[in-house]
Amino acid sequence: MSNHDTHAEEHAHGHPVVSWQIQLGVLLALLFFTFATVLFYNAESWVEHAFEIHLPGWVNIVGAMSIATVKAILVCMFFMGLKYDKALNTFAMLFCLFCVGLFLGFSMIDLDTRDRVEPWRKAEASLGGTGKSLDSPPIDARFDANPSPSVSTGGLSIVEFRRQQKLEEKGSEEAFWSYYYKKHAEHQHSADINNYFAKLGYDHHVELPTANKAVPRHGLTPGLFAAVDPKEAAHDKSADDHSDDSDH
Amino acid sequence: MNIPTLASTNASFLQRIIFGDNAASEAAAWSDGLFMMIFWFSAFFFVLLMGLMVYFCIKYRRKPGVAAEPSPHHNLHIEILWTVVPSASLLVMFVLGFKGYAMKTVSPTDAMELKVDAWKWAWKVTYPNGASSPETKFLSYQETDIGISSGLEYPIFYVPEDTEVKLRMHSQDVIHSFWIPEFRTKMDVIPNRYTGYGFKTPALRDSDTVIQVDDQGISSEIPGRDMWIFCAEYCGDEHSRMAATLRIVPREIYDEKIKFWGTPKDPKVLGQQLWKTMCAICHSIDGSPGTGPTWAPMNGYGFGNMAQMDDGTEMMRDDNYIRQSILDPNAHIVSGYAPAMPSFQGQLSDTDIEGLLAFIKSLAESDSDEQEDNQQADDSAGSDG
Amino acid sequence: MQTTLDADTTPAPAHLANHPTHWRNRGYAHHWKNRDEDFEASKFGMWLFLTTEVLLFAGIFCGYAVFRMLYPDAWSNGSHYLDWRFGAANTVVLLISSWTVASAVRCAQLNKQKWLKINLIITLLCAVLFVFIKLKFEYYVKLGDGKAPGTFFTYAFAENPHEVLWWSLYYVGTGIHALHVLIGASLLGWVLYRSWKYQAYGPTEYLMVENSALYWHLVDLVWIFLFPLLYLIH
Amino acid sequence: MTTLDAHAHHDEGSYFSGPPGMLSKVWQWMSTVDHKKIGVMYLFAILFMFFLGGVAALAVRYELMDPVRTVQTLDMETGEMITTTTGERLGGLKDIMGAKSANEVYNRMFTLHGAVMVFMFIVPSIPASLGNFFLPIMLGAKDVAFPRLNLLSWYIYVTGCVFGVLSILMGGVDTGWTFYTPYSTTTDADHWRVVLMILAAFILGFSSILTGMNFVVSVHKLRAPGMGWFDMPLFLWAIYATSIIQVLATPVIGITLLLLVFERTMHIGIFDPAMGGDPVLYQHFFWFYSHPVVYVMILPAMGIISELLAIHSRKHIFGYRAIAFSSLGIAAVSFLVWGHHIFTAMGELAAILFSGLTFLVAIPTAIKVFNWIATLYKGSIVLNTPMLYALAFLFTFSIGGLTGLPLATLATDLHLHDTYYVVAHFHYVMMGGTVIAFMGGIHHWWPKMFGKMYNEKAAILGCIIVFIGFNLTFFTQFFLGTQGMPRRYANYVDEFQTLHIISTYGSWLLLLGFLIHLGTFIASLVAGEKAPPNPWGGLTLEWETESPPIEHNFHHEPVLTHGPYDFETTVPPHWDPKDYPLPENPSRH
Repeated sequence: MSNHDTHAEEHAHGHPVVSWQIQLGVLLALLFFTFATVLFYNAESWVEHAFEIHLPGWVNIVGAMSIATVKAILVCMFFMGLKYDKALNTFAMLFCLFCVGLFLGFSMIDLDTRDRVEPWRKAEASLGGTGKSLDSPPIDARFDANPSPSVSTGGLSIVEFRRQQKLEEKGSEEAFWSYYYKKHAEHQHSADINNYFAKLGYDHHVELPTANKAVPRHGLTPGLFAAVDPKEAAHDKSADDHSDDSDH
Repeated sequence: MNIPTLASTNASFLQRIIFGDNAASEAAAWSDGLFMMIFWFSAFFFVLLMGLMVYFCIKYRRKPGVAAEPSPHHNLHIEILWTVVPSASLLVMFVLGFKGYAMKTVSPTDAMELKVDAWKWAWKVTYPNGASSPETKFLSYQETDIGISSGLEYPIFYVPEDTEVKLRMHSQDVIHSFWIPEFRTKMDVIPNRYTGYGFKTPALRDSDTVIQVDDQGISSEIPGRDMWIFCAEYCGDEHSRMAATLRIVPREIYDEKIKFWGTPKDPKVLGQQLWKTMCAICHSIDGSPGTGPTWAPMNGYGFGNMAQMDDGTEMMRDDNYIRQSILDPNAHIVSGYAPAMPSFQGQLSDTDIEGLLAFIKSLAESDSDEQEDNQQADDSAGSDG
Repeated sequence: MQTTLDADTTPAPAHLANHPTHWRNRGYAHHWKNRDEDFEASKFGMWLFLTTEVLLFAGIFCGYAVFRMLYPDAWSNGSHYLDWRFGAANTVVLLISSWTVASAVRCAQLNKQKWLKINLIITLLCAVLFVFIKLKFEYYVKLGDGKAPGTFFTYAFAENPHEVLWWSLYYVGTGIHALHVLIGASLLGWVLYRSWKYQAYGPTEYLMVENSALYWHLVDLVWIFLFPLLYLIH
Repeated sequence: MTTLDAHAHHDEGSYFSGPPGMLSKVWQWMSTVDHKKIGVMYLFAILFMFFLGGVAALAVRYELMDPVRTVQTLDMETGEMITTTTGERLGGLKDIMGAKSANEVYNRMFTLHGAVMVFMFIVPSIPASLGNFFLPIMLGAKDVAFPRLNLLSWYIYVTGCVFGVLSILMGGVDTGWTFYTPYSTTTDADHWRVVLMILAAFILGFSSILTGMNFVVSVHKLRAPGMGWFDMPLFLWAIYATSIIQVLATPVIGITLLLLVFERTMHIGIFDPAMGGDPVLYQHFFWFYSHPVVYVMILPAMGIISELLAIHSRKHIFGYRAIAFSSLGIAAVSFLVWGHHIFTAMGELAAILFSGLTFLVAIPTAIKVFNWIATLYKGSIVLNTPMLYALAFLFTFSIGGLTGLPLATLATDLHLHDTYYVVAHFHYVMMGGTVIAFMGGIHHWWPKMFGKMYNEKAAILGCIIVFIGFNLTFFTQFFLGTQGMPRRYANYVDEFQTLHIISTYGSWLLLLGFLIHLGTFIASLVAGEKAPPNPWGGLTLEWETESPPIEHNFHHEPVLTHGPYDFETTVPPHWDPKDYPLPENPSRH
């Protein structure tokens, strides 16, 4: 059979057989694109750090997603055999993707355009909802020996609530942050700690490994098409927070 | 009132049957007119189709030995006709609907903005000067063959006549929907963001009068017009009683009212008013059971008594306990009750809370007359709580 | 009614005429005209099933997209809590397994019984490796930090109140994906078992291999998108 | 008819002649992969669920006879009303259901009605019972594409129903069948029954997906020789379009309900405003499934009506292709319009977009109705039970469809949304459409399915009573809605009482009508006259086999020699059921 393998395709029992060269080639292409997307991600972060050139937000998204799409098309066409298969199967998949597009598109249109008539309709009024505190009384003991966690956050968001808990546990903010430093220096992935210290009025300047920490940057909606300086962004953010508070 | 083309001042007989002829604003009259237009369009096609159907059924009923006459299996022209004509009419409906939607959702920039708060199961309207209405109204229909529960009073929200009003709404817990049928519009009230709409209140006619009961319980007739406010989005047990009254009054009366509500008053009276408008739907003061524990001082309820908590502990119902229960209600739940109460942090000022405290305390000190009244409800309160 | 399994009497295709038939013909159910119809129909059915899987994950993707749009800062922070190296490693693992499983189909088509089994075994090892990396280097560490979904969240150093949503979507998304990895691996395990025990698959009988492989590729496809969304986009 | 003798089945009995012995019969049914047996099992299970949902509906209607008096105040022992809503002496239902307040019992009742009717009755109703039974036969196949998957789908359905019924037995849920967050994630937080009900819907979704897949593949791959796409009966086109929706929309409700379960059990926060989630996003997720699923409910009904009108007026359907393509058109458009359920909660731009798109659905629907009426023209119409149901469908469905127009129009929807107008509208479509077509379909195919005729006069009586009862019940509700009565209200304002009372009387009439039908069905099964193979003179393939069909459906593999609606060229004027089989028509093109 080996002499047949040199053909791009051959047929077994009427069904196409993809040759091993094509399969291996596709695998190599997929690995290459994986490398490329990671490289793209790191290069982008590096450019920002090294040269302080702030790329607009869409570069990152479009880069990553278009490479992923190419990879997906490769898998569908060759590994899944859509290229050699009945057109009906491809059509089913494409129509399904069309529905996915509708689903995402329309949902996002709604959530993104609530402020078109009155700007305040967009505003997040409060972390309200289930009574502000995330209370969940224990599940009926008859049916569950391990009741789900019950948290009373006293009107705080759970993120803030956990911070308060830890602060209480550690006793002081100093201890809290040094615990943070110790923990995250070990794990090598961290948030921008200096920002915190600055916010809290401390003058610590800790150099953390930045391997897994890119600059905070504005995302899809605000400033998707604008390059945002992280320092300014941090500044804007705190200003935003402030205005939100006063709004309520 | 400037009437747009679609609406008519004299609603037709049919329109009166369908809507009750009570459209209170231009936009409402306009949307009624649009509805009637769609109605006549639908009625035309419905009668046409049903008429043909009945006619065919009679004319072409099966006769023994007679086969169906051959006729075309399709006819492109007629099929195109009955695709295009309805489609074009639909386009008209869409455009007019869009226009009416804009009339109902967009209000002028100088409109009076009212803040609406909703929670299970009450409404609260805050006026531009920060005051809110303490007045309530008995609903006669609730008095029928049941004993009148103290929880069946509904707040009255006053708005001046002939004014553009803009609502800015927010919910404390689940989704509600603020519906004033007479303005023909509603909008959901959502916990995580503001929603809203606008309407223009009608000018009062001479025949519009309402009965007003003042602080001393003396009723008098004032010019005004009452409208229902309903919660239209299902929100739980008392969903069907989450109603209120919108009262349109002359500008002078409105100004006087909100100025009066804005001035400080005796904490006990303030507390009582707050209870009526905000708390009464769940907490009774006569011992009858409700969604929340009664405030009446009996059977271990009320101020100064020990409360049995669902985690097994006991707590004294003192000032601190009540304050915490208002601001962080789910920190401690009284045994036998669901954690249904939303937090009133930001809803009630310190003055308000002091007022409520004073009112709750006053219940415990109330005289023996009331105690007697409460005796009857004792058994029930015990069994349910 | 019994599903009658009629013995296949069609002669072997010309290019396989000299092949010793090692594999066993499953036959086809009585309502099909012939084996090809059965095969085509089953494969079409599988594709329809894959569309339902895509739409299932669409819920996760929609949640991701919407909340990324609403809370870009939280999402930016969230992606930086994840180490792209683990994500990339898992991507490579899944891509290789996708390749081996595609080869497995090819081996079945060409009656290479030994390589069919080897390919399947490599695929299963990759599945195990994927889940191992996921649990050991990601879930275990993250949960240890308190970066858990919902009320289990106890991480004290979050910057943004909405980061908890990121973690919820992360766990739901990767969790459901991991569940699919396990389901796919079980299917392939079943194929391997039947192949090992009965030599059940060959050029005229590889539907089960093909459909399990399609499922496995879908698992791969979902990860191809989850990887950049969770690890790379910030 | 020509024959291919490759797989002839001459000596077979009907599909339900099983082995002797009760146990082995039961086992044969439980383990069957025969689409007919599965279809019949579905039919009875679905009718049972209809009964269950109907009981809840009657309770809801009974409750609404009085502005304040409540069902739960009915003393279960003495049968007397305990007239108080304040709760101290509430016996009966409230205690049995463990409800915490009087109105909660009502809330649980309408949730029960909605959840059972939607998830367990109407979504599977026509496709799973009549579809399962007749799709392969109409295609000329021996079975559906994947018979074992079909059985699996039936057992998944049963599992889902068991979950749902368990939840009801544990007291029921008060979330509303739509499970809107954050109410559904917080109500009865200490009980598993809400999770159980959500899981029931989740599981039933899988059953729906598998059935849909099976049908799509069957239609593609199992058509009889000579049957092109446009030789298929329109019922199959409708089922095909339905199945596409089932396959593509149902997974989204799967993930939505799964997220809801996570939300309830560990507050993952995606739909919870307290965590920054968005409750309206839940509504998007939910309606992305639940709007297309409205067409899962109505499309098969439309398919049945196309069959009934053509056969019982012995007339070629008018505009075959227009009807077939409008089915596909409805299926495609159904994915574009879900937002009209959320007009009062969504942004203005999205509302306008969805309003415009919603009108698109009206076009293919209108085309269908026009074509049906045109089919009657110059027909030979007989007013038997199936035909009366078909005509009733045209009446009620037209009202249902036309009253949808003000709901798609933004300005009027703001008033009508979440009122009794909406309730009336969708009951006119769901019940006046689907249930009435389902009843018509059952009567039409009853002789084929069970080989017995039913009492025509009793059935016509039942049909008329159902029709009057239905209109009495729901037409009044349009006025309730426009005048200001919100949905899901246990108590209401006095002025609505008259209309509510009329509506409740109508519901009793409905009950009477359905009881008459139940009686005729039982009488038919017990002592019905033997049905001829082709009692109506139908030309689709199911009428070319025995009544009831043999185990392998056909003695010989059928080959199509005439179209499904070629009555004019195929059926002689003096044709009588006894003349079966229909004489061959040599002049066929």
